[in-house]
Amino acid sequence: MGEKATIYLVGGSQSDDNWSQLVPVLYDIEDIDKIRQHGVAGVLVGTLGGAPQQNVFLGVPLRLMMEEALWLAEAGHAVLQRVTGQDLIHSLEGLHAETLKKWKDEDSAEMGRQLEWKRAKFLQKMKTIRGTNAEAEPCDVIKDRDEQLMKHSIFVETKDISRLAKQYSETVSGLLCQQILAHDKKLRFNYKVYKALRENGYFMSPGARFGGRYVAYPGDPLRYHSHLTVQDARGKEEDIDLLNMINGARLGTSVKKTWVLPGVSSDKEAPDFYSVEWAGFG
Amino acid sequence: MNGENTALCNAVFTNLVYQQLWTETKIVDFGDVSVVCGIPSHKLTNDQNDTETEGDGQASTATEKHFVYPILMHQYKNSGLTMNTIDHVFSQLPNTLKRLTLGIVNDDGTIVYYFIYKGLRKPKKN
Amino acid sequence: MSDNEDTFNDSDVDGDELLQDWSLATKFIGNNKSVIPLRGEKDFEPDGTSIQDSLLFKAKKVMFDVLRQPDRGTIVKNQVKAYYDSESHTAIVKSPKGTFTNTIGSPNSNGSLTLQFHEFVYLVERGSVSPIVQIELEHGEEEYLLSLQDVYTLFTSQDELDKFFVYAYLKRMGYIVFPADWKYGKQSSIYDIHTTHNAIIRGGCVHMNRIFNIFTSISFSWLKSWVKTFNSITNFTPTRFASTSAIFQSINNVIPYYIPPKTKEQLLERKSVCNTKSYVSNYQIAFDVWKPNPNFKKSNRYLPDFQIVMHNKNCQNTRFPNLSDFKKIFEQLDHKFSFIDEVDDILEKTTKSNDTRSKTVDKRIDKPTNETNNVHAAKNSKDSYGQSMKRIKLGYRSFLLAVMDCGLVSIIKVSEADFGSENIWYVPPTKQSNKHKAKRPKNNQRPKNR
Amino acid sequence: MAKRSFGNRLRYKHPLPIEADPVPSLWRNPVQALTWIMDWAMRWKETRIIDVSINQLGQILVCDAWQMKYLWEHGFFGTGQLSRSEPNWQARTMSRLQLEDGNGVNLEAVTDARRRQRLEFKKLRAEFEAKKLKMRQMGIVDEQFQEQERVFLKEKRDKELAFEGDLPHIRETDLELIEGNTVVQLEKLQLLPVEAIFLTYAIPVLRIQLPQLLPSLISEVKCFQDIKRLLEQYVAYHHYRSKGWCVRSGIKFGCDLLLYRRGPPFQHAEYGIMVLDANQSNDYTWYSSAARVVGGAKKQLVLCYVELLVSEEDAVELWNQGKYHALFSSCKIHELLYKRWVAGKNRD
Repeated sequence: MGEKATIYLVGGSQSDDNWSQLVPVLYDIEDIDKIRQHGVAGVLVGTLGGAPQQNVFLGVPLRLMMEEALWLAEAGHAVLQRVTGQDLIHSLEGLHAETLKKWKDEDSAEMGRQLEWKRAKFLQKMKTIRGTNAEAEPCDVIKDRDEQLMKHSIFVETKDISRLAKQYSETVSGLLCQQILAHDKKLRFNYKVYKALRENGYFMSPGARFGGRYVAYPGDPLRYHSHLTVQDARGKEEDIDLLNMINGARLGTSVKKTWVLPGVSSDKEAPDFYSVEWAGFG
Repeated sequence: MNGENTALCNAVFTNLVYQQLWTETKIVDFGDVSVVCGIPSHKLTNDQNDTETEGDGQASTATEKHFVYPILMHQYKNSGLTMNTIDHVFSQLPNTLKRLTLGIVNDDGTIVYYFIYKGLRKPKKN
Repeated sequence: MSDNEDTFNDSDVDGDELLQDWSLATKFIGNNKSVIPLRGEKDFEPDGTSIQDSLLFKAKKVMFDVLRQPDRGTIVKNQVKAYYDSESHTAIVKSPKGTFTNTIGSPNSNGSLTLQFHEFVYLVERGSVSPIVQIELEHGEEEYLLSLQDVYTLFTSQDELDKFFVYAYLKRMGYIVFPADWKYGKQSSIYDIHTTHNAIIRGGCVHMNRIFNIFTSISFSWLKSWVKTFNSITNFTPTRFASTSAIFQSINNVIPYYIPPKTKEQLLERKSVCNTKSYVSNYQIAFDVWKPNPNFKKSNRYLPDFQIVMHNKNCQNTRFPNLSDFKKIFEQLDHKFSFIDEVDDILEKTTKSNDTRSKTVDKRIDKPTNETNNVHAAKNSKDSYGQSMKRIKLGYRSFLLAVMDCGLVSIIKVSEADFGSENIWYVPPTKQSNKHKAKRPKNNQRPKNR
Repeated sequence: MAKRSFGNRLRYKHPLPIEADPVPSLWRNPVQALTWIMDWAMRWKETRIIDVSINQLGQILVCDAWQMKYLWEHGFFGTGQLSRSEPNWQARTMSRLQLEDGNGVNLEAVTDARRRQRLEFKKLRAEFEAKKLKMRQMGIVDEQFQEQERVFLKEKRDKELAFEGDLPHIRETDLELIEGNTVVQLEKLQLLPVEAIFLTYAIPVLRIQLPQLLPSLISEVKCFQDIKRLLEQYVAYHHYRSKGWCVRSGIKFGCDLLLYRRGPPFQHAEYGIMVLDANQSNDYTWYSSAARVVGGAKKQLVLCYVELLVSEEDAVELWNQGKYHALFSSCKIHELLYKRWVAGKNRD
């Protein structure tokens, strides 16, 4: 396990050059844990195998906003890997028979362990049932029928993580990060805002439902309430839609979130923020 | 200060004195920015910062002066308020001031008030 | 579990956090230590105490423990293999079994089942199928079991991912979902010819009625435009009015408004008008959605309950629909319009009203209605007022707009509304007629110009 | 509900500021009947009875006490500049200064007292929080204490609504208001621009004509952009008024207009209207925050699109030529209901 988490950019094809529309995801729970320690929580989007009939608790993959992926890469906490279906198929086709055999052996070894464990459990059970008159039937022999049942009940898992990924992914360099930003002005503006907030200790999550670009938490969202609804970054010379501001600030007051207006200027790296709340009268 | 500005300040002034019942209310010019200053009739906020400095919760903010910057909001045209405008207003006011009150004069006859803080400000805790 | 979804959404309305409370997750996943704060018991901010730190540590542990459980898969006996085919970007289940086959996949003549890519990923995520790729080696074909990561790598665009998220979101809630352009089997259409047939078979009365409707709508709009021209030429506004209704009527015809189709006949008429224009829309219906129903047959589908259109709010090439986008979406719709039943309901309850425009649901025509007419006259005006309100509130054609924000799904129901056709004005009692304290105009009373 | 009292029904009998008078029976009162018809045909009856002034800020004001009352009682037009809606500042101030027996409890005073009480509650909660933090810093988690806190705060919140009749002290400024045993009327009734247009053009009760009113709102019209918003807002306003809705400003709930069945004393508004132009497409957050504010107040959000049926140049031309009727008639209304859809609640 490397120090840096690996973030995969999916949803593209080899011919694509607009990388700002790629989707950053993680599959490895250790990596998810790592980036969480760096203040990036992300959004779980996969069905949870154990409870597939609800939308409240989801599992891997974890989806990030592009801002998060870029920040983690820039801060040196993660590497970005671009992957496409074509590359995957290509590397599958190029697999050596030995590699494949090695993996197959690993799989059957694991299944073997499962079977072993099941056998032991079975024998244990037999012992407790027939413990007293053990001489009637030997309790260390498993009948074919039972053996068959056990084999059928071995669990075949669909693993989260790919064995092949290393072979088909292409590392995205810092230069390409800049290219992603160059493609998308809105993302470029918002990235400045994201970065400033993150470096102020905030955890961000997508905020459209709450009427903003981000909802910002003062620490891990598992433990803390969110504090801010942050609007899309804007030029400081842009008109403020007062009705929209009144809406946001009114809403903010009732749900205890400050409505934050971030302004960016091309000559300054750091954005300026104004926080707005209802005054409590009028 | 132009005529519309004076009229705008007067509208907010009247509203603060006679509807919101503020005291020590007056219109003050800071450079080219005019604001209405005054003291609310009762304590407005008791966010955490207030309670922390107040010790046993005596209403100290009630005597704190508020600076209200008036702005006109029409159903049918833009207000012209930008972040640059807000920068400018802050730059003219005493530089210890962290909070500006925006007095939005609507064309339906009501005036609504919003606080604007420089930078990031966490919400009231309670 | 659905209760969770509900409270979750209610708290969304209350502005509560949108965050998963993993201590509840452990309830139905097995691990039973509730160390994650219950809703509303989160802290305001970090306070630097080690107690808070340890609470956070435990909360994270529960979450990661749940995530680490290897529970995506099946036992050997129940294993269903789905073979991904990169050419067609679909997967084939050679020997389909399991309940999912009722509502997922397109059956082939050889008994196999073709899964569209989103169906494939969804089943893989649930652990219902094992994702396999067949690889050619020198000594023959080998089956390779893909991981979830490999499967996600196969997505070709953000758009496809977004659609998948919405699909999975609805499937997890039990809905039956198929792409709107799914070619398999038969699907009913509200524009099926038999509705017109019916109308014709019903014969004289109904038919006359329809013609009459068209006639009145034409003549009415003609009258309206005539009054408008008259008014604007003469600039005539009376200053004395015999009744409050007359005052309202004098201002009622100034602003034209759109009237959505409200009956099957009107839908058909609209369709024939719109078919002649060729619409190119940026917004296509992505999915047809049916409420959970064990009797659903995918080979012969009744009208869907909902239709979904997608919008990614962060994509630089897309925008939230404007009016003409909305219009084009509405013209594409073909699902169970609940207002048609509502119109039936209303007709059943009320007596025949003066208005003939929107009251052409043929089934009801032969019902005796006249005898009740006078008896309940007073009550009816009140009822019809309530029904006006109900029609406004329910609206007419509608669709669901699924808005994507970096993997989070919000769904909005957008319906056509018609405030213009309902006059709800209040008529004060006059000295002459003090029998009724307050009156409302009769349902859909058409303003008549003097 | 007290809101539907008989008194209100009587007071707000007329939905519009022109009262209808039925045609007298030609049989019994032939002379009166003929006069009525003459009146109708010759438009002799004077309906323009309200004086308005427009100040520097473009505020359209009614100052006469009777006229203010008349407009409020006949369809809820305008807002008192020193009140939340109905112009009742004078009465409120008199009861505040105890110049007459306050007739019952004044609603705005109750709201204020409630707000203050809520602050009190919040302070207590903050004290608990502080105590909890101290205990934590000492490494103590006391379940019992937390339970106590919960019970106490709940009790306190339940009591919150109890009204305390404390009144603010009298200021020097207040003394200047007193004239004999009454208070000078400082309050004016302000009309929304769209209300003023409606009361000039559709229900002619203001003593002003559109060619005077409109230029005082928009001095020079060069392009469609100059009149676009006002035109759209008016067309929407007229549309709902003409169907019988009581239409008021939506600023309180972050939308353009609010629709009441009869008016604020009778029931809460049911619909919040956002007026958009046909080509408008905002960022999704704009719709979602509007829907949340409007929805949070148990109202339904309506997107009211205004489509221009003539070219923008023609519209400007019509405006500048004073052909307002033709201009308004060239705008078409399209309405959409916008509602959050919850997957868990629509399955059966």
